[in-house]
Amino acid sequence: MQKSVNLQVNQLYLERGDRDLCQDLTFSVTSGELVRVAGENGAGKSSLMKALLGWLPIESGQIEYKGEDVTVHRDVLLADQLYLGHTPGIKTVLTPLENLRLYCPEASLQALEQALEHVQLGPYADIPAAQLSAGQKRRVALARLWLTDKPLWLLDEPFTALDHAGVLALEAHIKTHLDSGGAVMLTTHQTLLTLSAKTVELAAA
Amino acid sequence: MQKSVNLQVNQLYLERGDRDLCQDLTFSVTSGELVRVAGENGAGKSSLMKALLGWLPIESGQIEYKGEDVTVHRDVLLADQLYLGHTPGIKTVLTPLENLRLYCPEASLQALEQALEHVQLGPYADIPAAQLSAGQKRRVALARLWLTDKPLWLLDEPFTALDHAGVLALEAHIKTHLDSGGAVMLTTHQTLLTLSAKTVELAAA
Amino acid sequence: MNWTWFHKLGSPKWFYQWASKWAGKLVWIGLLLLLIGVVWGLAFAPADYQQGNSFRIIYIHVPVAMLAQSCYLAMGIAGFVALVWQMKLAPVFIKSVAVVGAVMAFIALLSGAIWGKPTWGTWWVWDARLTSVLVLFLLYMGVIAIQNALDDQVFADKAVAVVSLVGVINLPIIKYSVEWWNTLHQPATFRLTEKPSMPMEMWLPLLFSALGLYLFSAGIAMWRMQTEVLKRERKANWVKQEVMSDGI
Amino acid sequence: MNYTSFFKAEWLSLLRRKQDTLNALLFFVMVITLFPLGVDPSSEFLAPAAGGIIWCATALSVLMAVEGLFKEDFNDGSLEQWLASGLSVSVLVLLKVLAQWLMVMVPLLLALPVLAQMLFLPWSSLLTVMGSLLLGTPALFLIGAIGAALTVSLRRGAVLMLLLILPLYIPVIIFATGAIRAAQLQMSVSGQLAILAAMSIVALALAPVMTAISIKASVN
Amino acid sequence: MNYTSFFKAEWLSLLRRKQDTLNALLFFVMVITLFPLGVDPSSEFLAPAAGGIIWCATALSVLMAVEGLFKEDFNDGSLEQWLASGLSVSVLVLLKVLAQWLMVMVPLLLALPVLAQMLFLPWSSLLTVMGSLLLGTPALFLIGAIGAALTVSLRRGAVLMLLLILPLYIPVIIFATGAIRAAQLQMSVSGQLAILAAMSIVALALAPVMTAISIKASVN
Ligand code: HEM
Ligand SMILES: Nc1ncnc2c1ncn2[C@@H]1O[C@H](COP(=O)(O)OP(=O)(O)OP(=O)(O)O)[C@@H](O)[C@H]1O
Ligand SMILES: Nc1ncnc2c1ncn2[C@@H]1O[C@H](COP(=O)(O)OP(=O)(O)OP(=O)(O)O)[C@@H](O)[C@H]1O
Ligand SMILES: [Mg+2]
Ligand SMILES: [Mg+2]
Repeated sequence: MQKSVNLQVNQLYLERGDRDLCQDLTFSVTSGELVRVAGENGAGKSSLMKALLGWLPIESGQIEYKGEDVTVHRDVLLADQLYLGHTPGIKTVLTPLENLRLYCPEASLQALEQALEHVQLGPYADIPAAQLSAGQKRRVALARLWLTDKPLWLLDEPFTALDHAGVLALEAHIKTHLDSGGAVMLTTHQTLLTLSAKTVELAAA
Repeated sequence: MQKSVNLQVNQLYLERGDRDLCQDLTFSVTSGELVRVAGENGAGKSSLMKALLGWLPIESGQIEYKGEDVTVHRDVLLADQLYLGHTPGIKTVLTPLENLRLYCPEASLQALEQALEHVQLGPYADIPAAQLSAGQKRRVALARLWLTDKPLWLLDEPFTALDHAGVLALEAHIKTHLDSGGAVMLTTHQTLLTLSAKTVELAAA
Repeated sequence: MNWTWFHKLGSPKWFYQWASKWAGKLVWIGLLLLLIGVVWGLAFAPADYQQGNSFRIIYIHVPVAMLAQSCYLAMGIAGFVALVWQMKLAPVFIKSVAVVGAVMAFIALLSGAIWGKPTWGTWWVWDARLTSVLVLFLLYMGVIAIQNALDDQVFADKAVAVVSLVGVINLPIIKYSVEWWNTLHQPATFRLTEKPSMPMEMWLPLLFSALGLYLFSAGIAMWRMQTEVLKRERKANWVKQEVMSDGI
Repeated sequence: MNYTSFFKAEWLSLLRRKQDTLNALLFFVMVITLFPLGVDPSSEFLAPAAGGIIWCATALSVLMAVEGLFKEDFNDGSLEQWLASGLSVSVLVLLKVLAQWLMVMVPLLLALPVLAQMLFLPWSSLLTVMGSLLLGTPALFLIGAIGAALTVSLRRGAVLMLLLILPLYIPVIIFATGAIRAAQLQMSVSGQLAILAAMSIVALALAPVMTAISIKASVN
Repeated sequence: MNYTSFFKAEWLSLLRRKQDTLNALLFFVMVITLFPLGVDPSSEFLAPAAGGIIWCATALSVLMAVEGLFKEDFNDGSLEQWLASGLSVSVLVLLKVLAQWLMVMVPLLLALPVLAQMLFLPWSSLLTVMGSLLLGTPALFLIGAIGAALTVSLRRGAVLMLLLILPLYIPVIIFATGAIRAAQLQMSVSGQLAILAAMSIVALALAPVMTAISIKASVN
C-alpha cells in the first residue's frame, strides 16, 4: 500500500514567552519529501514540532492535513504521525524488547527482534535500558521506525548520540520510507550524509 | 603561566557487568594534545572517562599523572581536570549566570557575562535554565570552559545538541586551550571540523 | 438569551475598559458602606446581653466568613468556564480572586479565634464550621501555591482552573462531611448554626458592612485583574496605547 | 501503543521494582508503629483510635505511592508519546492508576489483619475496616493522580501536591473512620460505606479527565 | 566551585522554589489537621497526645523535605560535578542539609505556637516542644540525608528510603516525646533534651560521611 502525506502549514506565527519564533512561516510536507527544519540553538525547531502536534498554542496561522483544516482539532494528523522528541519515551526499567512491545503491540516477536537487529541491539534485547549507553538508549526508540507504517515521521534530533554506522543505517531507512511514499520532517545540526532535504529555515530572533 | 599535563594510562582493563570494555589499553594525554576516544555506541567511552575519574572500578592497569601513581588516590588528577559529562550539572531553576557563579566563584561578574557572550547566551543570562532549548542548556555548561584555568579537560560528547556555529566556537576555544599548554580528552561521534586529534580506539566487544 | 455580554466579557480589552469605569467606584462605595456598618456596629449598636461587647467582632467576622466562601464558589465557576470555553479572562479572574479569598478566609479564622477566646475560653475547637473554613483556607493556599510554582503561563492557567473546579466540587462534600462527623461523634458544644435572633439595630449594620465588603472586594479584584490583563496582553496594540496615554 | 500493551508495560514496570510495593506496605507498618511509640502504647488509647490511625496511615501511604506517579513519564518523554499516540489520555491515566492500586492495595489488605491486632482493633470491626479501604482508596488514588499530574513539571513537587490533595482526602477519611466507629458501636455502617463508594465513583468519572487536562498542559 | 558558592547556589535554589518552604509548613498543618479529623477532635484526647502528634507530623514533614534531597542533583549530573570538584563531599552534604534545615524549620517553628493551640497543647509545655524540635530535628535531617543518598540512583526510591531511615527516627521521637510528656507532668526535661542534643551531634559527625560514601557509590 502506497503511503500518502500532504501537510500544509500556512503563515504560522509562534511565540514563546516574549520571543517570536516564527512569523508567516509557510511550508508543506508531502509524500516522498524529507523536510529539514534548520536554525540555530533556540531558534524554535523543537517548538515548531510541538506546535504542529498541538502542544503549544499557535498565535495565528493555519495547518492543513490532506485537505482538512486541522488547526484546531489535530486528530487526523495525530493518527498519521510518529513523533520522537529529545527524550523519546523509553522506560529505563524495561528492556529494549519490552519497550518496543509497548509501542508496537501489533508486531510479532520476530518482527520486534528484527527491528532490534537493525539498530544493533540484538544482544541487548533483554537487558534493562538503564544499563545501556547513551547511544544505545537512543537506538531503542529509533527501532520503532522499523516497525511502524505511519506515513509521517516527526524526528527531533534523531542522530543525537548515534555513532557513524548508526547514522548511516537510519538515513538508509529514512530513504526507504520516502521511496514508499512516506514523508519525514526532522531537525538536526549534523550534516546529512547520504540524504538531501528541503530546508525550512527558522530565522534567529 | 604555561599549563602542563601529563597523563599516562597503562594496560587498563575495564569491565561492565560481564562485558570487557577494554583490555590492555595504553595511551597518554600530554600538554597540547587533543585525544579523541573513539568507538561505537556502547563501546565504553563514557565508562573510560568515569574510570579515570575514579567512579568505576578498574580491573587492572595503572594510571599515572605527572609522574605520580594515581591509580588508587586521584586527588592530584582531580585537582587538575574539568569534566563535563552527558548531563553536565546545570540546575534548571537557576539562571545561566547563577549556574556559572556556582561553578566559577572566583570569576568577576564581567568575566561571567563575557563567557556567556562567548556561548551566545548573553540575552538569556537571567532566564531560568528550564526555559532554554536543548542546545542552550548545553551551552551553559560549556561556558565554564571560558572561565577555567584547569589544564586537563575531559569532555563527554561536548558537541551534542550544538549548532554549527556553536561547534566552531567550541573547537576554536579548544585550540586556544591546547596552544596554551592544556590538554583535552573528548568523545564525539561527529567529525571534528577544524581540529585534528590523536585517536584512542575502543574496540567493539 | 442574549450571550453577547458573555463573549464581550471574554475580551480582555472590553473588560479592561469596563473595569476602568467601575473598579474605582466599587471600591469607594464599598469602603463607605463598610465604614458605616462597622462604625455603627462598634459604636452605636446595643451590647449583647450575654456576651457584652465582645460580640461586636461579628461585624467583621460574619461578612468576612461569607465572602471567603463566595470567592471560592466564584473561582470554581470560573474554573469551569476556563476549561470548557477556554475563556482568556477566567484564569485571570481566578488568580486575582484567590488572593482576596485567602485573605478573607484568614481573617475569618483570625477573628473567630479572637472571638472564641472570651466566649469559649479557647482559641480553637474542632467544630464543623471552623474546620471547613480551615480546609477552605488550605484550598486557597493550594491555588496560590500552584500558580506561583509553575513558570509556564499556559500550564499555570490550566492548573488553577483544575484545582478551583475540583475544589469547588469538594466544598459541599467537605462541609457535609465535617458537619456529619462532628454531630455524630461529639454533640457540638458550641453551635454556630443557630442564629441568635438578632434585633434590627444589630442586624442592619451587619447588612451594611457585608454589602460594603462585597463591593469593596469586587473592586479590588477588578484592579488586580486589570494589572494582570495588562501584563498578559502587553503585546496588543490597545495595551501599548493604554500605557502611553497613562504616561507610564 | 494500545491500551492493552500500555497496561502490560505499566504492570511490568511495577513488577520490576517490586521492592517498591513491599515498601509501600512497610511505610504503612512504620506509621502504625510510630504512633503508639510517639503518643501512647496502651490498649485503652489505641483500640478506639485504631480505625483512625489505620486510615491516616493508609492515606499517607497512598500519597507516597502516587506522589511521583507521572514524574518518570514526564522526564523520559513518555507523556509526549501518550499525547502523540492518539489514544485517550483519560483512559491511559485510569489504567495506570488501576495498576498502581492493585500493586499497593492488595498487599496492604493482606497484611491488615496482623497490623490491626497490634493496634488492638476488635476483630468484629476488621471487616468494616477492610470494606472501607476497598471502597474508599480508589478515590484516594484517583484524586492523588490529579495532584501528581499538576505538579509533574516541578522539580520537588511532592509537598505542593500534598497541599493540593489533602483537603480532598479529608471527606474520604471522615466517612471511612465514621463507618469504623459505627461498627465499633455495633451500629449500621452501610450508609457510610455507600457514601464512600459514591465518592470513588464520582472520582472515577471526573479525576481521569482532570488528570488528562493537566498532563496535556504539562507538555510544552 | 567552592563551599561558599555552593551554599549560595543551594540557598538560591531553595528561595526560587520558596513555595516549597511554605508547603513543608502546610504539610505539617495538614498532618496536624488529619489527626483530629480521623481520630478524635476532643480536647481530652488531643491535649495529652499533642506532643506526640506534633513530633509525628514533624518527622513526616522532614521525611517529605529530605526525601528527594539529591534526586535532582543526580539527574542533572551535579553529583558528578561534586565529585569532580575535588571538594569534600561530606562538607557539601552538610551545607546542603543546613540550607534545607533553615528553610524548613524556621517557618515551622514560627508557626508552631498557633498549631499547638489547635491541639490544645498547654502553653507551659510549648517551650519544651520547641526545644526538642530545635535539638532533635538536625538528627532527623542528617539521617534523612543518608537515606536520600542511598536511594538516589533508584528511580523510585522514596518508599525504600523511608524503610531505611524510619527505624533511626524512632529513638529521636521517643526521647523527644518523652521530654514533652515530662514537661506536661511538671518533671525535669533536661536529661531527655541532653540525649536529643547528643543524638544530633553524633548524627552531625557520622551522617555526612555516610552520605558522602553513598553518593560516591551512586555515580557510575
Ligand atoms: C476560628 C474560628 C471561627 C471560624 C472559622 C468561624 C467561621 C464562621 C463561618 C464560616 C460563618 C458563616 C458565615 C456565613 O456564611 O453566614 C460564621 C458565622 C458566624 N459565627 Fe463564626 N467562626 C469562628 C468562631 C466564632 C466564634 C468564637 C463565635 C462566637 C461565639 C462565632 C459566631 C458566629 C456567628 C454569630 C455567626 C453568624 C451566624 C450565622 O450566619 O450562622 N464564630 N462563622
Ligand atoms: N549504569 C550502567 N550499568 C551497567 N552497565 C552499563 C551502565 N552504563 C553503561 N553500561 C554498559 O557499559 C557499556 C559501555 O557504556 P558507555 O556508556 O561507556 O558507552 P559509550 O561508549 O559511552 O557509548 P555512547 O556512544 O552510546 O555514549 C555498554 O555496553 C553498556 O551496556
Ligand atoms: N519550556 C520552555 N519554556 C519557555 N521557553 C522555552 C521553553 N523551552 C524552550 N523555550 C524557548 O523557546 C525558544 C525555542 O526553543 P526550542 O527548544 O524550540 O529551540 P530549538 O530550535 O529546538 O533549539 P535546539 O537546537 O537547542 O534544540 C528558545 O529561545 C527557548 O529559550
Ligand atoms: Mg530542540
Ligand atoms: Mg557515552
